[in-house]
Amino acid sequence: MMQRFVPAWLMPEAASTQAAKVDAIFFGLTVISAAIVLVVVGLVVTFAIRFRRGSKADRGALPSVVSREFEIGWTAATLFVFLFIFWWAASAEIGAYTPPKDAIEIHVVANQWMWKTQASNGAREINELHVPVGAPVRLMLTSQDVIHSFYIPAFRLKRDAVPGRQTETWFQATKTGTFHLMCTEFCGTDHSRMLGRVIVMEPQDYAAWLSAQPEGDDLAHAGERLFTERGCAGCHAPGSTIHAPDLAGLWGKTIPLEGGRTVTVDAAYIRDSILQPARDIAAGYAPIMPSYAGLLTDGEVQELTAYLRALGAGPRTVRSPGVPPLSSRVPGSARERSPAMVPGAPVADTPAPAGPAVGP
Amino acid sequence: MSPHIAQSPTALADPDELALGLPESYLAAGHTLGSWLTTTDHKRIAILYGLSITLFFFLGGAAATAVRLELFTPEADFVGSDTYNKLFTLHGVIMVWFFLIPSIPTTFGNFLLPLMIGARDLAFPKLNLVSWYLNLGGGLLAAVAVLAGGIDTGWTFYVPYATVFSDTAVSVAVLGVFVAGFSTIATGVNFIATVHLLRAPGMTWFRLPLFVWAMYTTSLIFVLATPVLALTLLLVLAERAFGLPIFDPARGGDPILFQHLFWFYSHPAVYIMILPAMGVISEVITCFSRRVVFGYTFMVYALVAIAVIGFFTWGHHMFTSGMSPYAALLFSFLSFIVAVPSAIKVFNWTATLYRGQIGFESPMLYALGFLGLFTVGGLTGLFLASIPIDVHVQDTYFVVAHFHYIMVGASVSAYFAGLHLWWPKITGRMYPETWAKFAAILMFFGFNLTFFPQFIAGYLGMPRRYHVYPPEFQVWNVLSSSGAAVLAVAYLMPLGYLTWSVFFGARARNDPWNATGLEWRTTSPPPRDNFLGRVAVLGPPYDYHPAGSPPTQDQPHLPTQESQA
Amino acid sequence: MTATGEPSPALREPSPPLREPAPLLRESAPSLREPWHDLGFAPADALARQRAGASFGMWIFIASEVLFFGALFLFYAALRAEHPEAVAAAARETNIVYGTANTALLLTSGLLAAIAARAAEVPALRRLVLVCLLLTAGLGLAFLIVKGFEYREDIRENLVPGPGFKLADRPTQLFFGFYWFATAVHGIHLAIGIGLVTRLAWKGWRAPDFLATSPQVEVALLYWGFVDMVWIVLYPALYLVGRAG
Amino acid sequence: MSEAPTLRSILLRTVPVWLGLVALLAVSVLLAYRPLGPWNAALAFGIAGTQALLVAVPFMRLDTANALDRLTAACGLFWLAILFTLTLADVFARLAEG
Ligand code: HEA
Ligand code: HEA
Ligand code: HEC
Ligand code: CUA
Ligand SMILES: [Cu+2]
Repeated sequence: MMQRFVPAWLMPEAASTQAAKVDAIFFGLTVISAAIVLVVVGLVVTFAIRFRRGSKADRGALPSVVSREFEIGWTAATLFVFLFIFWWAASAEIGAYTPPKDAIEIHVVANQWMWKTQASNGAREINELHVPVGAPVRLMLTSQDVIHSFYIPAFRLKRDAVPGRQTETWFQATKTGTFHLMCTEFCGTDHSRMLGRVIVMEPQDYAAWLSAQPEGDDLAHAGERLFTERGCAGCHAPGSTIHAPDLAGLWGKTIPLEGGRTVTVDAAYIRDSILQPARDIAAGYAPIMPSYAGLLTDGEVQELTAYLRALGAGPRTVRSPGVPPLSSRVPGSARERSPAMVPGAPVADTPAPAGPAVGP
Repeated sequence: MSPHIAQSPTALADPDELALGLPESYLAAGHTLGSWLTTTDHKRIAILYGLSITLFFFLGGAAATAVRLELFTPEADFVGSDTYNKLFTLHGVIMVWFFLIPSIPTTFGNFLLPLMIGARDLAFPKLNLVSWYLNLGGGLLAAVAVLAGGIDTGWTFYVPYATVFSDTAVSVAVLGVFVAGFSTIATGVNFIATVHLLRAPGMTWFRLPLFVWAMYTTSLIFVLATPVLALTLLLVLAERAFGLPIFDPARGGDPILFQHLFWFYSHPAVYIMILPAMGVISEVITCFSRRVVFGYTFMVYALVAIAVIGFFTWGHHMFTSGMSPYAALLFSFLSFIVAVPSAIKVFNWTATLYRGQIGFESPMLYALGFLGLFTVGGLTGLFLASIPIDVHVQDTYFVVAHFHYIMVGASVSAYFAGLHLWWPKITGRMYPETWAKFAAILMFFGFNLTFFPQFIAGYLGMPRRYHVYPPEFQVWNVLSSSGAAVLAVAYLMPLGYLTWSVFFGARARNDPWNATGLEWRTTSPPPRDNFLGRVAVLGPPYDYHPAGSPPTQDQPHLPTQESQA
Repeated sequence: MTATGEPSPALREPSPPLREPAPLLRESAPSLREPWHDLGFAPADALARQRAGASFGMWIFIASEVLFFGALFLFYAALRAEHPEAVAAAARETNIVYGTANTALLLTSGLLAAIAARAAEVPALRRLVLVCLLLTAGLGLAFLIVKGFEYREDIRENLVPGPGFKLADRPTQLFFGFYWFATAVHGIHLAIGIGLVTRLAWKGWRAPDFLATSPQVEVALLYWGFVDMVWIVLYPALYLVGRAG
Repeated sequence: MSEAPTLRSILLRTVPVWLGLVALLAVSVLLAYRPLGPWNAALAFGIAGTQALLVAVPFMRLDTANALDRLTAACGLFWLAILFTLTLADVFARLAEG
């Protein structure tokens, strides 16, 4: 509908199911507002000219009943219009809250100043997101430092990534192509360069792209580093003097716990073991493992989990870190691929560490 | 004088009719710097505020100029990222807390509130002076923060960025805003007590000029919203300067809670910025259309309703923050409700023009501009209150355009309208009307050129607080930056001709606009004690024409004629 | 007023006898201050109005302070909703003996302040007022001293958030963030109150009719009452959580 | 403000209130050690509210204050209620979502 009335350069590209709805409401509101502005400005200008000082217009007094009727009239009319707009907008919104059950799940972790995405099928990307057209995609966002906001204008989609919490939203792309991904919550120096792109592909292309992805490598590498850095290795390494379980090969096993219960080792269990070790004690061990709650970010827990998973899943050796820095298989060098829309923007693949600052 | 004055609804001698031997004006009561810095005269304090506010306006404006200069091209070619971030933060912080929030209340409010209700001064004159010093102290702290390297958090100080990550002078700036906050609380206490207890005999609640009502309702917000901001800023300070865990999510804190606390203040604060403007506009429109304001009682109820309901809507700034969807719907609904009284006001102003004797002196030009710009700004507020649209345009230039339409297009225009309307009363001098008209028209066009393109850029998806931006948005930014240049000229003009008029302007009559209202029933400038004799009020305000008869042909005396007289 | 808001002669009040522009009454009642001296009332009425003005002003300020501390308690409420166990565990670490003693001190000072405020209206009770004021301030001071001891103990026990904090669970530190912040802010308010009350006592001692005429007495004691109330609510928030079980 | 108060009348109007305040304090300490589940918090703050009321009404003389002062105090509480209700509505809704 809009295309008929509004020139293309005045409308942002619309590439999701939600975009069409938003545009419809926006268009409707614009029409209503334009009408109101016309009425108000029209009346003001007419009165100003007709009743300009010294003009011959009739200036008889107003009948004294007029005022109250008018007031009630236009109050009611305005209220009615407002309620209508609210209802219209709210109903579109309510429909958009719950994602369909079969949605592809994608975890988004934001940090200063890059986006890391990981699909439930393992594909990890930086500042990029590949999705198939026509399939609902559910995003679970979090941040490792400050608040960021995940914004894809073409999808009319925005959701803040809040540290310490997980927020959710979803979309369904309706067009293939490459679209802007931007950060819209002020997050520091390179806020305006925290950009990326969303690549919407035909389902078969997407499948091909996906199968070319190495699985979860980067994450596991980072986790491996953390494992020594944070002192896990001190207890869990095979040669450690402390009596703690060897974690290699643990993933997916069912292990006995103190008190007779058993548990299957999955991401949730590992997360609990790290953050609340006192809860489930592995049978035969003392509850000496310290809690890492607050010491590890969500992203780091994810990385450790990936590492432990890699230890358990494949061969026992993990490839040494640093080989493929980016998991994306899009042609071109990193500079061409990354936030290429902004001239002169650095490629934020290796952002400067942004530690907590001590300010004046 | 005219028969009109004889019907004036006050039992107060018109100074024009008095013999000579008028008491000296408040300006003449002491010329030393000390006599200004220790004054408890509300009129002098208003002048003090006027000076500091002008300073801050141009400081904020200079930062805006730098921002617009940088955004002329998509690349970073003028300042670096960190500098840019500091520039818009400085712009927002200064403009909001040190210019617009105190602007009308502390200048015209201070000067006129006692005059309009027939009092000798505000209820607590010393507190009033303290309040100015607090304001100045806060401003100086903010200035120190700028000298100490600036602040880069945005005017919203969102955590954890502001508490844990930013390495700029946030603590000092926050302290500055905190101190300035107490200044406005003091002003609010003073205004409320004054309106309740110092009205002249016969000045009933429903005879108060709408400007006084606007001051009263604004003060309610001052008193009830500002403390929440004060506490929130203290919490930020505690976390940042003393390392206490408060909002830091790494230690279990809740950054969304900060946003609730911040917006509980800052949404009502936007009504602090618009209610006084509405008061000024009501005075100007009746005066220059020579008509009693249409629907006076509804105008009063609307002011009160905006002030009260305005407290219920703050969550509309947090639609995308991960707030619960049910809360979001509730806040969206309440945001629509608060717009209804604004609509009442717009329609009533329009109806006041009907069958008037409309003159186009500069205050009226600003007021007419206000009507259009406020309507556009307010209606785009409704776009933002609709959740699906807000999800798209939140933190884009659409929002920037929305609030500049209201804060600059409407509120700053109203400030200039009031400045021109009451300039003769405050200084005793007339300003050059032709220049003033030209500046008003230039401001209107410069304004629209600056900010209308931002609506489009915003809907196309240009995020705010962006130092560099995708090149497809450049055309809109070029338009906007050129508009800003025009706007800068338009704002510099009054600075010039108003200063000129203080020294060289024609002497003003006591009631140059032939307006009603007690403030015109005294000399220009008024004496220290405000009135010559005791005030009693006999009738309702805006007595521009006897009931049942058309507006008198009585027209404002054109200032240009005055200068010859 | 008619519906259009236009004045109609019929509705105008019968004009009161026009008062002569009288010379200002500034000298007539010395304790009347600037804007209150010329309201056209008899000096006694004007004085009463000035008094009413002062306490009204104070009540407005108190309403403002209610929101100030209200926001603080909101922070607490959210904290407790989000981390109930951590709050209970942390609150167990506060020293209930000091806390309860302090509450009793402040409640008693509130009694003395209330007596002083009432007695101040009776010139004959001037001595009583002075004694009550001094005791009020003294109890306030005692509160601060006890608080000082409590702080010392808290610091010894590593209850200052940061590295080496006594409890392991992270959000317990949030509770102590609140503890230090809230007690410090309340302490500052109390110190201001002590200053105000001491000043009253001093002035009342120097100028015999000060206490009976000045609106400052009422104002300062209202403020004292409010600071009292803040502590009354802080007390269960800080000391009574997690004591059972 | 009516008849000039005497020492006796003053003490009669204040000391019982103080006794009540101290008694409530004792009760709230005792109750805090009793495991009552969620009632602990409710009782503790209920008692605190009563105590605050006792300070505000007889001590700060809201009972004899003029209507304006009472209205002002009520306004403070009303706006506090807005702040709490709407914020906690969101906080609890978020907690419920998990
Ligand atoms: C003076 C300042 C001021 C005023 C008065 C307003 C008034 C309004 N504002 Fe605005 N607003 C701001 C200043 C202001 N705002 C600022 C500074 C921000 C950004 C802060 C930041 O993030 O930095 C902001 C942001 C902002 C947002 C959040 C945007 C976002 O960040 O995502 C929202 C959302 O709902 C909003 C809504 C409204 C509404 C509904 C009104 C209403 O009160 C408007 C009511 C007026 C009218 C509606 C017009 C007149 C009516 C008629 C002519 C009637 C006829 C109409 C009909 C019959 C339909 N504003
Ligand atoms: C009262 C409030 C107020 C006022 C009056 C203004 C006035 C103006 N604002 Fe402001 N603005 C805000 C409040 C206000 N703004 C707020 C709250 C923000 C958000 C900040 C944030 O994100 O945190 C904002 C953000 C903001 C942005 C977005 C920045 C970004 O997100 O990256 C822009 C961009 O165009 C802008 C432009 C302007 C312009 C061109 C004016 C013009 O109207 C200004 C006109 C005045 C002048 C031009 C002064 C003339 C004088 C001179 C030029 C003298 C110069 C002197 C020397 C250099 C010595 N403003
Ligand atoms: C002080 C020694 C110590 C350190 C340091 C330590 N652990 Fe442990 N960990 C233990 C012990 C002992 C157990 C077994 C008892 C239990 O389940 O709590 C254990 C159990 C676990 C388990 C559950 C294994 C099972 O078999 O149930 C996981 C997963 C784990 N640790 C991961 C980590 C990670 C990741 C780190 C570092 C971030 C770490 N640990 C640091 C001592 C330690
Ligand atoms: Cu990330 Cu802005
Ligand atoms: Cu708002």
